[in-house]
Amino acid sequence: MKSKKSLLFTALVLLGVFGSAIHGFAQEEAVAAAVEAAAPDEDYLALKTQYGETFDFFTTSVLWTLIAAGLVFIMHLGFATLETGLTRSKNSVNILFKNVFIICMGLLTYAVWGFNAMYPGWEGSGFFAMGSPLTMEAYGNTDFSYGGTALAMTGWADFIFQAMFAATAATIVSGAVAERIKLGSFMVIGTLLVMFLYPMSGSWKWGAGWLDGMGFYDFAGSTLVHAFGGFAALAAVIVLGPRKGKYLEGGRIRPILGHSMPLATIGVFLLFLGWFGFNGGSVLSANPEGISFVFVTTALAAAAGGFSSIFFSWILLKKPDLSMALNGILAGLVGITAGADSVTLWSSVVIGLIAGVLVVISILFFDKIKIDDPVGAISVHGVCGIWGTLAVGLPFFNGGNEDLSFFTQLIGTLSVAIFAFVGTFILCIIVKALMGIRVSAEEEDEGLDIGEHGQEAYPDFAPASR
Amino acid sequence: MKSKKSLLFTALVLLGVFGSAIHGFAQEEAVAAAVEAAAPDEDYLALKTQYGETFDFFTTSVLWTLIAAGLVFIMHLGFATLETGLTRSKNSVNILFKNVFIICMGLLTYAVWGFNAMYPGWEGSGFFAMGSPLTMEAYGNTDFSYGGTALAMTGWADFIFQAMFAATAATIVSGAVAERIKLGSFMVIGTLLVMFLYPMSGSWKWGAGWLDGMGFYDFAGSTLVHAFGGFAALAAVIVLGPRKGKYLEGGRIRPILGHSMPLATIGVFLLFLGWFGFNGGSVLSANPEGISFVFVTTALAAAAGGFSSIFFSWILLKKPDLSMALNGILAGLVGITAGADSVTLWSSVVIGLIAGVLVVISILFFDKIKIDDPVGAISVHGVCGIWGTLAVGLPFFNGGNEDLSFFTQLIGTLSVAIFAFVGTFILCIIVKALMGIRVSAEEEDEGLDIGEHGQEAYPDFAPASR
Amino acid sequence: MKSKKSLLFTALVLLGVFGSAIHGFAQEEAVAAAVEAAAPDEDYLALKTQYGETFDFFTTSVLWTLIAAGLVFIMHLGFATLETGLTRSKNSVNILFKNVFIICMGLLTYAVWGFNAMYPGWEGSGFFAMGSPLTMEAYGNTDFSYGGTALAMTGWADFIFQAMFAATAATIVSGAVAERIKLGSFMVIGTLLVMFLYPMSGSWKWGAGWLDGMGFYDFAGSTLVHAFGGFAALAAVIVLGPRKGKYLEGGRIRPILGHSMPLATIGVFLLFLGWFGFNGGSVLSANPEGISFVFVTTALAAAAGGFSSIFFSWILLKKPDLSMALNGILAGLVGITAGADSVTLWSSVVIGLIAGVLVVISILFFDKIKIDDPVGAISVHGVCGIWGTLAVGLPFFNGGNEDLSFFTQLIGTLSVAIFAFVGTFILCIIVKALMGIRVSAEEEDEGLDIGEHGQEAYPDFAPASR
Amino acid sequence: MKLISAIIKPFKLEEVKEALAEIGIEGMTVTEVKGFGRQKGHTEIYRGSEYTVDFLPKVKVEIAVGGEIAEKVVETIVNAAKTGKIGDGKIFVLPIEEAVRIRTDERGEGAI
Amino acid sequence: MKLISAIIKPFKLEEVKEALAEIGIEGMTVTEVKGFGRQKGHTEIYRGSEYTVDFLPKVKVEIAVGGEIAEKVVETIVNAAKTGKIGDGKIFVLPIEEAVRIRTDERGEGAI
Amino acid sequence: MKLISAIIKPFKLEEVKEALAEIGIEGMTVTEVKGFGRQKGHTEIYRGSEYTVDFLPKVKVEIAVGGEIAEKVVETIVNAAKTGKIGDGKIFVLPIEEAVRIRTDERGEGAI
Ligand SMILES: Nc1ncnc2c1ncn2[C@@H]1O[C@H](COP(=O)(O)OP(=O)(O)O)[C@@H](O)[C@H]1O
Ligand SMILES: Nc1ncnc2c1ncn2[C@@H]1O[C@H](COP(=O)(O)OP(=O)(O)O)[C@@H](O)[C@H]1O
Ligand SMILES: Nc1ncnc2c1ncn2[C@@H]1O[C@H](COP(=O)(O)OP(=O)(O)O)[C@@H](O)[C@H]1O
Repeated sequence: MKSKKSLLFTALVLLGVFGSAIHGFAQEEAVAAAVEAAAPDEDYLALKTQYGETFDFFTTSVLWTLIAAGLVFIMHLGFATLETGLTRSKNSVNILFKNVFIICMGLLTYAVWGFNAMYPGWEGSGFFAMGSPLTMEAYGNTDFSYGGTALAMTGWADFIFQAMFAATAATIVSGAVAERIKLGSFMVIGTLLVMFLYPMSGSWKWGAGWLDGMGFYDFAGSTLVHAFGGFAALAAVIVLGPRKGKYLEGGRIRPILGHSMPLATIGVFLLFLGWFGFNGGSVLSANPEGISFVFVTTALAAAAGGFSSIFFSWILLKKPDLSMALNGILAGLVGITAGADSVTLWSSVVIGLIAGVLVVISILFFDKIKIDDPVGAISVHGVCGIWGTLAVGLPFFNGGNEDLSFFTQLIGTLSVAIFAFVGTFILCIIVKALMGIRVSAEEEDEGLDIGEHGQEAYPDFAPASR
Repeated sequence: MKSKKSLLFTALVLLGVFGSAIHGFAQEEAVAAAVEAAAPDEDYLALKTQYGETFDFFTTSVLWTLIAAGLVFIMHLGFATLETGLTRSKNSVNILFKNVFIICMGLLTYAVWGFNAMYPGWEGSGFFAMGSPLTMEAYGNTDFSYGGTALAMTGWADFIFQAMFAATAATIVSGAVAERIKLGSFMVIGTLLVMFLYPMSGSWKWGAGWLDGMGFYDFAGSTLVHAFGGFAALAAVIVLGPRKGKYLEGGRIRPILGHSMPLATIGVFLLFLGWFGFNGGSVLSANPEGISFVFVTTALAAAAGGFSSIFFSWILLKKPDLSMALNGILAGLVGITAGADSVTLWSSVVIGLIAGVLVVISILFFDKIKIDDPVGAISVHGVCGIWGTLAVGLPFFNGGNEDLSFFTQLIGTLSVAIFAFVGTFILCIIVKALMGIRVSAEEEDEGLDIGEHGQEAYPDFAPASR
Repeated sequence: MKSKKSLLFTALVLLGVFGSAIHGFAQEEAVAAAVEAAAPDEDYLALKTQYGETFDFFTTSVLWTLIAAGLVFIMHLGFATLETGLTRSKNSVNILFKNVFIICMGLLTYAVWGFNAMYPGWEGSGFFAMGSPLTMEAYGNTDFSYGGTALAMTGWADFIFQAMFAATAATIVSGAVAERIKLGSFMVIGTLLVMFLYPMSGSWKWGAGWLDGMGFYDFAGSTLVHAFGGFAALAAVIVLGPRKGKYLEGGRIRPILGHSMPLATIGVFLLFLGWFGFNGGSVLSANPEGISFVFVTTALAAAAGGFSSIFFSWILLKKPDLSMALNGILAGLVGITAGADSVTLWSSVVIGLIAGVLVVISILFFDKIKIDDPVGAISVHGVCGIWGTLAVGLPFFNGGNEDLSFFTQLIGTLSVAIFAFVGTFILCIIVKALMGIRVSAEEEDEGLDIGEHGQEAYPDFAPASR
Repeated sequence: MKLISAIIKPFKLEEVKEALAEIGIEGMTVTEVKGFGRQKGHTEIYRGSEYTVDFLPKVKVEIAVGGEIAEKVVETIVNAAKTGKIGDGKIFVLPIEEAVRIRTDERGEGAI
Repeated sequence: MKLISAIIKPFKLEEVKEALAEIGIEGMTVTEVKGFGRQKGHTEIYRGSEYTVDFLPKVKVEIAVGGEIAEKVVETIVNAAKTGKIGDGKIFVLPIEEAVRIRTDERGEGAI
Repeated sequence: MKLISAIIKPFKLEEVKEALAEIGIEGMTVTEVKGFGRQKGHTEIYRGSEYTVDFLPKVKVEIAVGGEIAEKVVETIVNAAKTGKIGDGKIFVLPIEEAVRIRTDERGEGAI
């Protein structure tokens, strides 16, 4: 019974996707022919002649963008294992399921709607893009000149890279709302977030919208991806409330321990790896200077974030805390994302060091004010996302680049954060009214794995698995 | 005592490899010299001059092929963790060991025999290639013109990419026969499969054999790799019989639960990632249009497969089942493999959606008829492999490409599936007669980890590890 | 109280890094400007014109070097999971923490000191390089001609690739000293190792030092990285002593089992994958012949190492031992590292086969003489590192290359091994005197996770996580 | 002396512990167990096959106490562990003939 | 009332449970344990060092029953758990002085 | 017959087992448990929040023995498991009314 509403929703979404597909068929005959023309055993010399001397750089750039897409893809496994590791085993199947759903849903909805909404169709009010949602021409064409020489890639490469990004917004939320959100409600919220809200504010900058017009700078998404996700998570957590038993009377906090530190550590290493694609791929070509600089700033900021959070939390909490070290690395990575190509080299170290301290303070702060975020997503992505975006505006970090203004950065990051917060808040309120948002207290006690999935994550002691 | 026969086999294989190596030495002096000539600190401008304007594309293509080989390699870790996660902890060491063995054995046998048998030496009857098994010239030469400009890579790059594929056939089988096959017997069967059977049917198409002559199309191996593996698995499972206690009287099925859903999920994400190399690398060059198109179709089919299996199994089984979602992603990936470069974009979505439904039905069906496949390998690789191959022949999916015929696709996929099934069946019957194929009922109860390896996967409670 | 000294150290290191950063700021203004000039949306045609026809090869080479850096990065996750899997769960948080610390610390110290010390500044005595530690010019410049055409990459790409290597030395040690070393002491030793000792002996060869002058050959670091790490580990283990309860009276050995074979297996597969970057990236360009050859030798040696150790340990110990198979793969990889580009193809198989046998014998030997190395690091990295380096000097393996001499190889590998051993020994003795090196017997019994971190790796049964 | 062995729902452990602490109980031993009882019929599905999970996660709390306060301990546990829903668990009281504190060799009630 | 504590081979649990259900036993509590007994000597090797794994995985089944059917329960377990091979396990019967159902406060045999 | 139930520190298990083997004890059953007792107050910190880990890893060793050697077994365990530090654990002795060896249907002391 409880899954009735989710199934209704299902039906609708399935219908939507099939409908889109059918719509798509009508328009892609021409494309199919073109694809064939470029079959791999064709003589590539012909292509080269056709596209002249930019061909080889173009080829390398496409290759890099695709590999970067693969790296961003693996971040989803990173999120899945990090979130699973930092929560209780009675909720592991649920968390894994949500992450599997998000990547599937994210890729599909971005294909039928998100990509066109966010990028090419930017026309009109400057506040919401309405690209041609389902045509292939808009992004799937085979024209090597897609995006001009500056964007040295095919539309397909651009699509798959951006699609891998898109689902991240929902993934960030998934960790913060873990262990208590209804599965169906999360699926609805996550889908609408990825399908509409994320491309909307994304287009403000990357779709050449009003923020872009103002000179706002966000290289790979400290604000557009991470602060967006973090503040969406904050809204969802506020609507949901803390996990049962987390905050006791008298202001006492009962920590709820994650069940597997090895899983959590695997997650952070995979995220670190994937970030080379996240930031490096955002160069949007294989420009050797650009990508090698971005690799260095990304790695140094991550290392600095881990380093400072290790020592800062050690001093503050008297113990070398692994979970803080892990969050510190992520904080450094989120922090450098806005300026990985434009801050100076040593600034990347300082940005990371500060992010690592900030994340520790922020985690303690949110716990104080009873915002219960099991994995620290709000602090890592929300707070450090803002920090990284602002840092780009400070002359101390950007090497005195006059095109970058602290004030513009502030407007940009706040408007996206507020948009994400308000939008998600309204969304959650509506979902709560329509289908409920939180599992029953009983189910929360018992665990969502049995409650929602009838499946245990580690059922080895189940008699059936003897 | 029990491992006597396995050791005998060992001796033979070791002898074979050493023999090959010695044979090889005689013929490679020339090669060694050549390698040196191209040492990395040489001035690459000389090479460029030598190979003209194709050099840069060639370089990028080789790089991509090698990275793709790395991605296919990581699929073996994906298989290892997926299979371990979906079986009981008392058999985990055994499954991990088999996967470690397969990759080692697969690379070595492919070097001494398989690669030459499958590819260049295609001469003669058209039914079995007998390349020059041990000479270096056949694939290890340093000639950049290896394979012509269409195959823009060195022989070495081609070898390592294909070698990573080869072991997959045995890996697929390993999951289906888990928890009851004798280790030694599996090692013998797996070795013969990878060394002889796989290259044989592989050469029918990729070695320019009779299927290729007919116009059969299988881009990256829905049939040649996956259906082959799936039907080999089916044969092995039939000879082996189901796990003890799986099928009860009265048609009742007692599910035997996997012991770790996080491990299984890690496996599927890694397989998804690796598939970008599996399909993308099969473009056999860095053709920017080809590889970017293949990345998109691969990702969309996987997402669609996960999506439809989530909702289909939810409707059918009333619960959102994580293990079905995972199988659905794999089903979509197997399904798109045959046509990743030649179906239309939206077709990839539809192929995935159908594969995701198919795999759920197929898993339930095989369980009904008491074919016990712990990880669903037969359904994922066998059934969806056939589905993907056939789909390429349907005008609805191939965009009306007249070179592709449903009938030819049918002949191709059935002949490979039957070959794999019959060949493996005979192999298993012989192995069963000679050395037995199934562990004793007692060992099955106790677990193969202690029975075959004397080692537990999680021995933390063992007094020795206190 | 116990962490006072560690905190003191902390303060000093933090000071150092900040100091460096400030120093750095002064000198990089020019750089920041340059970076901007090469922003990704710039017309790359301009660059191409500027750098002529080497540009595309250069671009591809930089891309490969960066991807290789990513692959080497993931080896740190491999080490972390391998070490965690092969030790007891009561020490898992500690091991994970050490690995997280090492990568953060390694990247930072290599930036402020190590890279310049090891590479460009090679002047003076030939025994210790003193590059300009903190200036950007030394390695961060934007000049495409950095390193000449032979080293086809930007300074940044070179830095990040080498930085990922650097931390490996400490990681190798971390496994060998697991389950008994004080956290703070390890952090001090690891930092000094990576910051000073590793670049010092590294510069003897790769910094064009006295070993390089002699004609010593070590392609990717069998000696400079692995033997260095292995013999540093040996010294540390000798100073530390074996784990409590490992060696009983009467020469009886009580094996202390690792707590998770799946984790250990994940580790080895990730290391295998990463090694493609470790060796392949050491070509230092995308030379298609060089990198494809190196991929093949690396893979074949790894497979051969796993293969021979499986069968050798099976014959010797009567059981197919997974942990030996895993160590065998690593042994093959370490063995081929010195000559991956210069031995003949079949030699790579033979080098791997021998390494796989050697590692088994070595592990049993070190256990006999009561050197307690929980993960086999000394045997894998130390012994096989020497083996691989020597093999390059044998005509049988190097195809008769007259530039390579067994004697020179012997001098080179022994001098580095002895340097690592003596240096680390002295370091450990000093640390032991100043701050103690071993946890109390009580803490060792209870586990370091609770003793040092107050955190359990799998706390699910903790009431707090119900 | 009595050994009070209570099988309770896992998430009630914290409350039970605190309630016992309030009445001065200083020691107990806890085991993860699976319970089979009236609370069942919740059917799970694994890869399409239905099966009844009869065995549910429970926690066994064992407390050795002097005979005279046994009753009070039982009541305290009942109050703290009760949800009123099926599956709340059982308490069994067993006789203990001897108790020893390993550290001090103390015997009898003084040992617990 | 009696507490019947049976240590059996893990893969026999399902059969034991079903046999008990047939004679009307509705409740039991199961614990994963390691057993040390005559069934031993199986030597394992870890990284070259031999060691005897004395401790084998077993399952402990605890069933509280009224005194009069205790014998029948014991026999049922023996029949269901027997393989005839060494290591089949033991059954111990202990006296229970009191039993309580937490949900209802019921006491005595009615509680089990 | 008696059931000797000893709660000890995990790393003492091997020593206890060996000491018992020396006095001829051939069987025992071991369970992983968490213990709550005087040994506490060690405060852990998780993500900034302090909490007291009252429950420490322990091991429960259960040995069924004939009445006459029970005392010797208790003493042996005490000697082997003692570290003298708080948290060494407890031993409880419970009466067993009946024992059965599943494999042979043997009853009474012969069964253990
Ligand atoms: N006869 C019994 N012997 C041992 N344990 C029992 C017995 N009956 C119930 N239990 C334990 O008590 C738990 C709760 O019992 P159940 O019958 O489900 O609900 P309730 O306690 O509300 O009657 C069971 O899961 C099991 O662990
Ligand atoms: N004296 C004992 N006290 C407690 N448990 C015992 C005792 N003897 C045996 N056991 C348990 O019974 C199991 C089986 O005993 P074992 O001697 O191996 O075989 P069998 O039951 O066939 O005599 C042991 O693994 C152990 O768990
Ligand atoms: N009253 C009790 N009932 C059951 N178990 C107890 C009791 N008191 C202590 N224990 C067990 O004994 C262990 C050791 O007790 P503790 O009071 O910490 O130290 P000590 O044994 O030195 O007095 C505890 O962790 C717990 O498992």
